[in-house]
Amino acid sequence: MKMESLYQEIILDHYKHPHGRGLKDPYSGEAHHVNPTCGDELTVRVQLSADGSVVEELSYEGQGCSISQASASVLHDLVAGQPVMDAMAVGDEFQRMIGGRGTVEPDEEVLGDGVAFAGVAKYPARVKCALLGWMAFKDATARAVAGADASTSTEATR
Amino acid sequence: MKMESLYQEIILDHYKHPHGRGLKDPYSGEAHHVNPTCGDELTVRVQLSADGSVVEELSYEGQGCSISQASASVLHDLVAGQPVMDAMAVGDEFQRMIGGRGTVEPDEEVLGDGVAFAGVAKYPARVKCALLGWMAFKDATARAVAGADASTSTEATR
Amino acid sequence: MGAPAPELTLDVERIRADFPILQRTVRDGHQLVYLDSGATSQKPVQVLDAERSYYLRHNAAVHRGAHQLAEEATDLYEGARAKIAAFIGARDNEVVFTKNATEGLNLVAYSMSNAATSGPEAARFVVGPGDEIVVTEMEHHANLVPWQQLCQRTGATLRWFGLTDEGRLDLSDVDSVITERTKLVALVHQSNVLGTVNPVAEIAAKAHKVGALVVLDACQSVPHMPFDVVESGADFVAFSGHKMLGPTGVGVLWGRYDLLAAMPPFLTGGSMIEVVRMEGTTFAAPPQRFEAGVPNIAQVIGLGAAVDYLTEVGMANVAEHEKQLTAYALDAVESLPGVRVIGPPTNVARGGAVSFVVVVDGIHPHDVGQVLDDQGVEVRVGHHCAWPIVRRFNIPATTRATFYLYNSTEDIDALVAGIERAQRFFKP
Amino acid sequence: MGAPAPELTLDVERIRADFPILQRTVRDGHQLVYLDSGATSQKPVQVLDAERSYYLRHNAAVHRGAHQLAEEATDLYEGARAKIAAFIGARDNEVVFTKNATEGLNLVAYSMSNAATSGPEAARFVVGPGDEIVVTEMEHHANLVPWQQLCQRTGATLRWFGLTDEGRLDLSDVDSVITERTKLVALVHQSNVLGTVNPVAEIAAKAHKVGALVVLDACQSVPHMPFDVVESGADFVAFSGHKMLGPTGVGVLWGRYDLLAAMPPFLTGGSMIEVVRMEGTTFAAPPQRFEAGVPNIAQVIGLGAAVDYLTEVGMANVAEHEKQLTAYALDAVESLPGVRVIGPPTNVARGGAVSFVVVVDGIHPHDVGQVLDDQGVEVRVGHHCAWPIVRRFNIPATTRATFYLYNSTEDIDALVAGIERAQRFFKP
Ligand SMILES: Cc1ncc(COP(=O)(O)O)c(C=O)c1O
Ligand SMILES: Cc1ncc(COP(=O)(O)O)c(C=O)c1O
Repeated sequence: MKMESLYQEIILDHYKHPHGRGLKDPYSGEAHHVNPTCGDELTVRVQLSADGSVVEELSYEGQGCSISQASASVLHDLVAGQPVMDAMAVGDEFQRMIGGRGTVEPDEEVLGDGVAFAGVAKYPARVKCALLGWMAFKDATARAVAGADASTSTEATR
Repeated sequence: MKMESLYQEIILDHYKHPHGRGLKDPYSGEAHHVNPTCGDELTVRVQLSADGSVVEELSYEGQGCSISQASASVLHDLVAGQPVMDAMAVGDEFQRMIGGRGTVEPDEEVLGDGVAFAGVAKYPARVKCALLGWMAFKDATARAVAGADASTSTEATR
Repeated sequence: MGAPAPELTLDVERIRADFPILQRTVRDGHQLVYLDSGATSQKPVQVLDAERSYYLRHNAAVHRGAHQLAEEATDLYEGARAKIAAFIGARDNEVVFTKNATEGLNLVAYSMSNAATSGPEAARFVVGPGDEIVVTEMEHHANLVPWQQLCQRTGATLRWFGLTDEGRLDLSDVDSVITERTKLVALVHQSNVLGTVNPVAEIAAKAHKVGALVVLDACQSVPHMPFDVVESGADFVAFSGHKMLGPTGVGVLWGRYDLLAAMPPFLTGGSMIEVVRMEGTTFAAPPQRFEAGVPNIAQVIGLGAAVDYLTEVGMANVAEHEKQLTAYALDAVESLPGVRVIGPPTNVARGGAVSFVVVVDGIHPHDVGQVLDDQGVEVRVGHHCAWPIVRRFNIPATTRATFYLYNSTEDIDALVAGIERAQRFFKP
Repeated sequence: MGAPAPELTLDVERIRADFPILQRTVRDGHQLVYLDSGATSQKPVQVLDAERSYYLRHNAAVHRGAHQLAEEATDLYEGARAKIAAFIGARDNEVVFTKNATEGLNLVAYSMSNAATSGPEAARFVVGPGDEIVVTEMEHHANLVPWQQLCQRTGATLRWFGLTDEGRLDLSDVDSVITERTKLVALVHQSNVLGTVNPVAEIAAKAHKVGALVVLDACQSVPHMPFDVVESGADFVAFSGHKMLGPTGVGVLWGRYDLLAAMPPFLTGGSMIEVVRMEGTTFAAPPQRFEAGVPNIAQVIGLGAAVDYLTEVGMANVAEHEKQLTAYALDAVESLPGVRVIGPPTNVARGGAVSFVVVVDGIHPHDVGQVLDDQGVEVRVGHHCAWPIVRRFNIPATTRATFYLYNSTEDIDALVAGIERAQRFFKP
């Protein structure tokens, strides 16, 4: 049954019991991303360490389907407390798996619970859902690093 | 052979030896018509009687294919010197024949040499050629009747 | 469960035989249940054959060549225009072919901003600061964003009618929305999300009283009910071929001839000109003025065949059939515990779009759609290109089923079973 | 008569087998000789099959649905984009689908006038009084009238390059035509009337030196020769699918990504938005930003199949084949007494459009075309949507033969025999 390969138990768990939900202060970067096709939206905040090298805190708030919300919850688990470089690497690996049309063997070492999303790769219409939080995270971090004005700005996940 | 049904001897005669060609003065109405598809153009002048009831003179000048030029020559023969009402009736009958897709039996009494154009009706792309002079004539007459300013105005035959 | 399945007006089995795609399976062998005709309809083989036979026998550029193929192609193209005009009660020269309804609506909006730099005959189309354009909160983006943009280009102001909780237009403030400042009222005939059928004639009368033009988005009505442009009360009507059994890549803009004749061109190029000089150009009469370039010939011919097909079935029968399906579906979906229909709950002034959300235990519409898809039931999820509607109802999105002449009550049974499955699957 | 028939690069018989229309007869049993591919090309069955199989198996609205059909349709649509991008050396996200080349050229012209009321990122597209747009006297109306209209909307001035007696661009005054005032240069790659191939890279370099944008009308080059957008030197390139074995109703606008990304939208509506509120809308990234509404899905997929077909034959082979035919035709037509070729008499920097007039005993081009048609030889007559060219050469019109991969030297023999017949028929 294909559907179960998409909606892994882990995903449903994160969806029903999300980790890190609720925007936190203070934060050094924020990004608000929208999936223009379905209207799902997510705001992600990061608080980097003073030297900008570590994601001390990651919080989010938004609305969307199980995939986008569970993915944000897993994002929180994988990224909060990690060095920025490592967090970005996880993001890249996640993106590689999700965009791979089911042909990419994910690195479980790197992705942890994230591998549960491997099934999404076979549903092209859901790829953007799974990536929503991750793209917002990258954006928020880029803003924090650039020391940019951390105000909310709407930008679609492309 | 179909082509000969289009290019009747009478048409070729009028084409090679046009009647009434060359713009004349004075005139009470003028119209310049263009066939936007192929660029053929024709200026027609009419001089109506003082009471506006008779086409005393019809002259024209232009460039175009054998059909459009021969048709203008036949127009001259059928219309010059005729009462406006009769001339309009001839025009209507000509238009009915040309637009009839070859299904209309033309009235030879009314059309004279004009019946030679019956074959054009089967070539939809040439219908506008055959009508070019006639539409310009109608326009020029309308302007003369309206006492409108007789200046040249470009208008396509539709 | 809902009421027993009604006796249907149409012989669905016979119709389905003309739509081979409906025989296919999806997702590991599930029979396809296509409930997304509001997005795009399927096409009968008659339409595909009309296109193919044009290409195999008559393909040539229309209105340009004098050779036999060009004559034949032009006859087929203009013949299709005549059919489509007759289908909507219009005169041939009032029917302009576009690539989709979106282009038709943009055409009017751009012609209006072009009017400012055109001759005096276009004066009545000019809008600027102080003028108002009126739309509604239930518009598809195609009938909203072009007017937002027209306002941005010209300095005019956009105003709109809100919606009632039942998903109808809130016309309580009609006399303060449509005023002497109103230059144009653009509205949808039947909402693609709510199913609501709007009182177009009534609103058009108000608009005309203040001298405003009326643009009707008939994307969801022309395919589904008998429609007459004159009776509609509108000045312009836009719709898409692909939603009414026709090919992709073709739409129709109808306009009152006197308005089209006074309107400046939009797209410019070949075939829409009268005389061209380097110094300046004059333009052909409508409809040619608005059909620049080699047109979508095969698609127009295909749409002509679609109109033949619909005429054969009978638009009154199509409407009746959909009414029966909608009644059945509304009843069944509303009776599901925890499911809420977004849009009129009664089957009055309402067409075959049933949007819903699962409110109890809040399953996201995307997830509901995924479970349905897993069973072969193809519905649409999201904001359906009418984002302001979901904002209005304070929901993230909806799951939407839409019906057409090839749908049966079994399709709706499959939908209902799928929703129940989703509820079981996502039970907390 | 001209030279002996050359050995051709392509196996015409094999190719013709893919184009069933070429087997038909016209005008009382004459074998069709199709010499009007410059207006529109014929389509191989491979293209028709690709469209049909889309409709029979996968038809759904792209980029909107989450169900399996929508996924498949989107994959096919975006897969075609990737093929077409590869065919012209472009990145996928630089390829925008339009309904024809005309729309693509209008898109750029309207985006430029929209720039005046858009944000600061669009500033480089703004034109107004004092600015100049440069075109040439050999433009198709599709690459002339949109710029005349842009000037009318904005107050900019239109300037142009004239033509030499041989039908080449007169570039003697290039430095007074392209100046610091120039904001955009729009020109045709290969003239559809004269056959002239213009030195695009050279002109583009001049234009870029003064900071102007370069728009290339590649309608008659992309179908007929190897083409690479980057090598072309242009910033925007427009062409039509129907002239390159593809369906009607589809065209392509290529643009440099950084330019597309900064450019305001043109048509607005569904699928091109980012976030929509009643108060205002933000827009998606290119290419989606420029593809409003349900697109011409089947036609794009058909164009993808056309590109596959051309790639299989090889564009270098197509070009070589047409060069051979053109040499043969030029030679034969020029050697007819009383016939004058309009356009370069030599086969250098020149493509397969042979326009001519019968000057001795002045047979009108329309009549020549009619006699040819009577023999089954389908050519085009008139101004070919490039009216300024015939004005420039002081002729009423031309008769034009154009060639493609399915044409043979026998087709040209039939053309020549037909011209001789016309001369006999109209002898005074
Ligand atoms: C050189 C040239 N430019 C532009 C066009 C316009 O193409 P379309 O009518 O397909 O938009 C054509 C063909 O008609 C052409 O030959
Ligand atoms: C109500 C309504 N208006 C406009 C449109 C736009 O139609 P298209 O995308 O074919 O231009 C649609 C469908 O997408 C619609 O349902």
